[in-house]
Amino acid sequence: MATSLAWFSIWPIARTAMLLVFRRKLFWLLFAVAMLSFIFTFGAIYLLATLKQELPQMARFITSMLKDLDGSGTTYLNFMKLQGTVMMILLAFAGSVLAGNDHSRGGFMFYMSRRISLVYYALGKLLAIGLLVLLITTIPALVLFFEYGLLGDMAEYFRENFQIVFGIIGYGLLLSLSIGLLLLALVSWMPRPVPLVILWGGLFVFLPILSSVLAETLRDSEVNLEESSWRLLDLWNNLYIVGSKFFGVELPLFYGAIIVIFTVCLFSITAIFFRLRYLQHQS
Amino acid sequence: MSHLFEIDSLVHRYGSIFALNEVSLSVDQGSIGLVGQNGAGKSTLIKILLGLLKHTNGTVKVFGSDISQHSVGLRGRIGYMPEREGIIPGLNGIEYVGLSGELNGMSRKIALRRAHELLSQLGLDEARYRRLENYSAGMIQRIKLAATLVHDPDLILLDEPTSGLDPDGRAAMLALLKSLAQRPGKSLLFSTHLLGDIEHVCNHAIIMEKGKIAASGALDLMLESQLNTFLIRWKNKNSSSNDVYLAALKQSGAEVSLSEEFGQARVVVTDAWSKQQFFKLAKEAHVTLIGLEPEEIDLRTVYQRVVGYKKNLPPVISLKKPEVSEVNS
Amino acid sequence: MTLEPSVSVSASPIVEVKNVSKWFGPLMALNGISLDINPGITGLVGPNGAGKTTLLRLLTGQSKPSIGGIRICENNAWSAKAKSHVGFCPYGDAAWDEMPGRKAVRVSAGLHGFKGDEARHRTETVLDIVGMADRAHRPIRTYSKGMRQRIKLGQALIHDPDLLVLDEPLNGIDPVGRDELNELFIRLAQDGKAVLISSHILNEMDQLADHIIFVCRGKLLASGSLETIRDLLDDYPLKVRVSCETPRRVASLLMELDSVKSVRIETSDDLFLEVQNPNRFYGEFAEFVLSKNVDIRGLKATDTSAEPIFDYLMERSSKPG
Amino acid sequence: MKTTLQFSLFASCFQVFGLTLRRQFFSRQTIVITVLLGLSLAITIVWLASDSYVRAPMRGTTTYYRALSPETNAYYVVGDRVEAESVVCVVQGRRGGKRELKARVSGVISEIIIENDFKVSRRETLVRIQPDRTGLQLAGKILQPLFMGFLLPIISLGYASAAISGERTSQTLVYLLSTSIPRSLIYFSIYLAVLLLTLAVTLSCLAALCLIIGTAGFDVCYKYTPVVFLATTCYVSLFLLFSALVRRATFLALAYALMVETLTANMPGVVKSITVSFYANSWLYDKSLSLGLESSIPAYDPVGAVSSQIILVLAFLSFLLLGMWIFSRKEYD
Repeated sequence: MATSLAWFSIWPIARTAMLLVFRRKLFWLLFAVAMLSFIFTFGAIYLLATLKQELPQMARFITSMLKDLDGSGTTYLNFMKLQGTVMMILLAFAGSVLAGNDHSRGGFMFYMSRRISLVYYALGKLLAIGLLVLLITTIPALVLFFEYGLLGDMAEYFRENFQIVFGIIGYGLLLSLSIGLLLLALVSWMPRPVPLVILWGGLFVFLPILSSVLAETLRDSEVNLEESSWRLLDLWNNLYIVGSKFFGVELPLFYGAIIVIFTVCLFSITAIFFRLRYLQHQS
Repeated sequence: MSHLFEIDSLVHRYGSIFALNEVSLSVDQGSIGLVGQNGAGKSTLIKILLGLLKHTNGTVKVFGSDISQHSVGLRGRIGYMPEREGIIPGLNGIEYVGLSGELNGMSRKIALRRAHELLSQLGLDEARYRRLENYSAGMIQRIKLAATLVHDPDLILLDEPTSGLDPDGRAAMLALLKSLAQRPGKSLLFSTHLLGDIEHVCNHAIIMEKGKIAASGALDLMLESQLNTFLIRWKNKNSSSNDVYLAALKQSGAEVSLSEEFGQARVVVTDAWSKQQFFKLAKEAHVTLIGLEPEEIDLRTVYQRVVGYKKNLPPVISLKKPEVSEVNS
Repeated sequence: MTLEPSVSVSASPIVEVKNVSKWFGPLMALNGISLDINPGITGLVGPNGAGKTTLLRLLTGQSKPSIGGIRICENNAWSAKAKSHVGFCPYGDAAWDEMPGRKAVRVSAGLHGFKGDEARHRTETVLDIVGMADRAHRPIRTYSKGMRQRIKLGQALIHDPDLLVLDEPLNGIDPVGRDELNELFIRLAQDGKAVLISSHILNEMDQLADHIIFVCRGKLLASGSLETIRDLLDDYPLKVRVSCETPRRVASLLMELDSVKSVRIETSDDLFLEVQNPNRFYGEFAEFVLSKNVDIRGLKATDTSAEPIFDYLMERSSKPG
Repeated sequence: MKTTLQFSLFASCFQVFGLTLRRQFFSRQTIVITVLLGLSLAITIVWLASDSYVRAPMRGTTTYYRALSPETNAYYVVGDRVEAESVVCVVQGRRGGKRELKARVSGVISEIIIENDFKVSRRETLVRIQPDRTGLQLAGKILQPLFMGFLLPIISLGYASAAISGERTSQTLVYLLSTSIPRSLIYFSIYLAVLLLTLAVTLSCLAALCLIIGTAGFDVCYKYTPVVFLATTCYVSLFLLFSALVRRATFLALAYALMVETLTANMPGVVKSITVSFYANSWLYDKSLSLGLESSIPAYDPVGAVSSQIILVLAFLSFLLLGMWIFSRKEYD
């Protein structure tokens, strides 16, 4: 009997999913808004570089002012964090399109009755979401990095900061894996767009406020805000902490953050598996 | 060659409802019709054959290997056309069929080439780049069939392929299924509640009722006609001549039962009767006879006899109930 | 107990469609359609994508014609006034799934402006008519296709409309349910309502409808009762199959009948006739059988249903000119 | 002749109102929104009930004595008020190093666990302070970021954006459109139903959040209610307009509510004047001057209270009328 492996099917599923998302006009509107801050940063770096040529002394003053554009690891780290909040809405829409509308007109049955199993279906969709996340966070960050290097003193900057590239890619992969799993789990349980949007928005706005309020009041007097373990409730912040490790930046609560992210991913995987099995029997 | 599929005391329960209740069946290659009311268990049986549903107990073997172990591998050799829509809105025709091929292990290039061939065969040439949500019901059924056939499966499972089709679509679909049924070495399972379609396409029929196999056998076995029973149809100027004609028929020894439709009756005559008698009596009663045909039992009558739906039912002909039915023995 | 008959004795037809065309961008969905609909059952028949649904949406005021006008009981179909005369059963089985059937019909009564016990009275009346009085307490999502269809029909009947528009009401319903619904439609037509049924299942339609409208590719091919259409197509050959022992002899004899256009011997004992005027043929055939003492084993007209007529009209409409 | 229909337009509009209210209330949005409301109440309760502690930072045997309270010049006792960042006690290490321990929050000392001159070990709690929860803190900490910034737009979009586009996707809109009610009145009845439902949820949530901190909350609640009322009215009419225009209204509404509001809120120039929250915040800012809340309202050169009210009312009316006009023209498939 032929093997029951179907690794070949993952890329077609991902490709089709992304194709479906790109065909929606609303996606490009949301994508344009998501790229707004990238364009501003791109322009700022460009202005800064030209300024360094014409008025060197002015440039020193401005770079001291604009600390977060000094080309170090934190520049890109903060950029990717800012992109995250804007990406959140885009992902809610993409999630409901690439996974949600499979359940609307029997698409799920189309996949399941082929020579694949639901594991490969989930992996394909996850790859699609992951690539979207990379498209919005990692690729723009890499563009900014190379722009910064090319416009500035090229050789020296690249040689010195080349590990930033690994930082950007590492943080991007971390984001796409964890957010991808979480979104896929949420969408398979709640394919209808309205409740999905509210829940997903709540996750990214609610939890940060919850964790900052709890941290601020329940922490000991000496422990400053960022070290209180209540901050671990804010998933977005955990990703930021673990991501900054890739850039060699040490932030408190690192191990706590890793554990939280790991449990969230594990929980999402089991949620996806049980839901898809239920849908397969149900439809 | 082993059987196409063998099912042994299959039971499947949704909570307390028995979707399938002790089904035992073994069928060889060929085109099989699966007939039954909505909810008789047809779709459940198909999903179990596909390995999408873990049946409660019993063993199911397809192409000789157990479905619960090799469901993914087996699905590579089976094509399934679902009853519910089963399309992905947003894709166009070629991409949809191409994807179906790729998901069955074909490379992208071969899948797309095969898709182009199939679409032209199924008359969807000009619709190949149109989005699926703009397809009419008939085109959706044909594109789903194309997606089912793209990887050249040995067994095709069709769940209500003709529902929602207009007459041309239905006639075209049935002709297509007929040609598919004749492909050497390939078989086809055609599940529907439209009884007429089975006679066109299949050579073997399974009648299901409330999760059980009510009857299963070769189609021609089931459909032998009864001698000297006729269905007559006539037109007349006024209704009085109607009764005159019927009375005349009864007098000359025919047993007449009126059918619901106006101007139609089922007549059982003795062997001595000559056909001219119908015309002679009609002429005397000033009635023009426009239809006289020996009553072939069609599947509908067999179905109604076995399932017992119609109120005034002619006597049930004994169908051999299959404990283990060796169908093509 | 049926709804008190409201026979509107209006000379003019209930629906007047005057030279209506409808475009969706470049796509021409309807092209110059003019027709009237009178009380009784009217069948709207055509292949998928022929423009049936577009016509129904125009009749029920869901969309406006690009040119031309539609008047229902003397007011424009798009206006709210016209909709009080129209009961619409949309395609598919979308409904307020969480609501029990009785509540859904009660809400429809409210939507048409009935209050308190007037609404309750109408709800019970309509539930009786569609035969759901005792089964309407569970939520609609648990209903079979047939029961959903009956509730939808009840909702359309609640304000006692003159025109009842049903979009493929029998689609996907098993034979038993189909027959019961047909009987219901006939009863409604006898109440004096105009019942417009769109469908592509032809053989049901021609036993049911006393007036048929054929639509294809947005154009009106023919409209009238089946017989009037048949007489309309006088050069349309009627196909009859005759089975007998000695086909060759019978064939040569049959050729002499002038109403017989052509004879073809199909199998060992079957003849396939193409016949001119059907009524004249049957008279001559009876004479022939008796006079020539021929042993005929079967006589069957092979195209009593509207299907072949439909194919014929389709292919005639696609011929240029 | 035909039986005259006891057709009353008011009854049918009232039925549309009732149907929309019922369909929107018994829907998944309500479940998700109640979850979010429950969570925000939980946050407020936790924020309210949590005490602040002063703990010994150093290891080893240390002597500890309380500092002198500036007014009474005596040691702090239970019940004294303490200002934030003021020294509460001093700990002396073995080698004589002194450490002043400050209070994180202003409030009242509720318990002194360790008396003077006692040995303390590391991380042992010395003093427990009951922080005072003023309306100011509530507004700044909970109401502004959580309620005005997130819950209010989300609840409005949850109900309003699904009212018509939800019916379209479930293909039940045709049941409304095939009745003999003029379409603009159908739209108006739907608007009233959604507004009533959204107001009920938002105002009760506001009341719950405010009153939980006791009497101090009354004033804040009194100040916030008119702003929330008008902001909700405006949000609902805007999102219902989206719902009548576009099939995917929910995403457009969310994009507006979260992206545009966050991105444009702190942008210079005229851009920010397209957001409802800007005017709501300006009005709040104006009201809060008397309440001393101004520091916690994020409004960048706000418009006056009266003009923001006028703009909000104009916006709400124009969205509503535009919606009615479009709904009576548009052909919904």
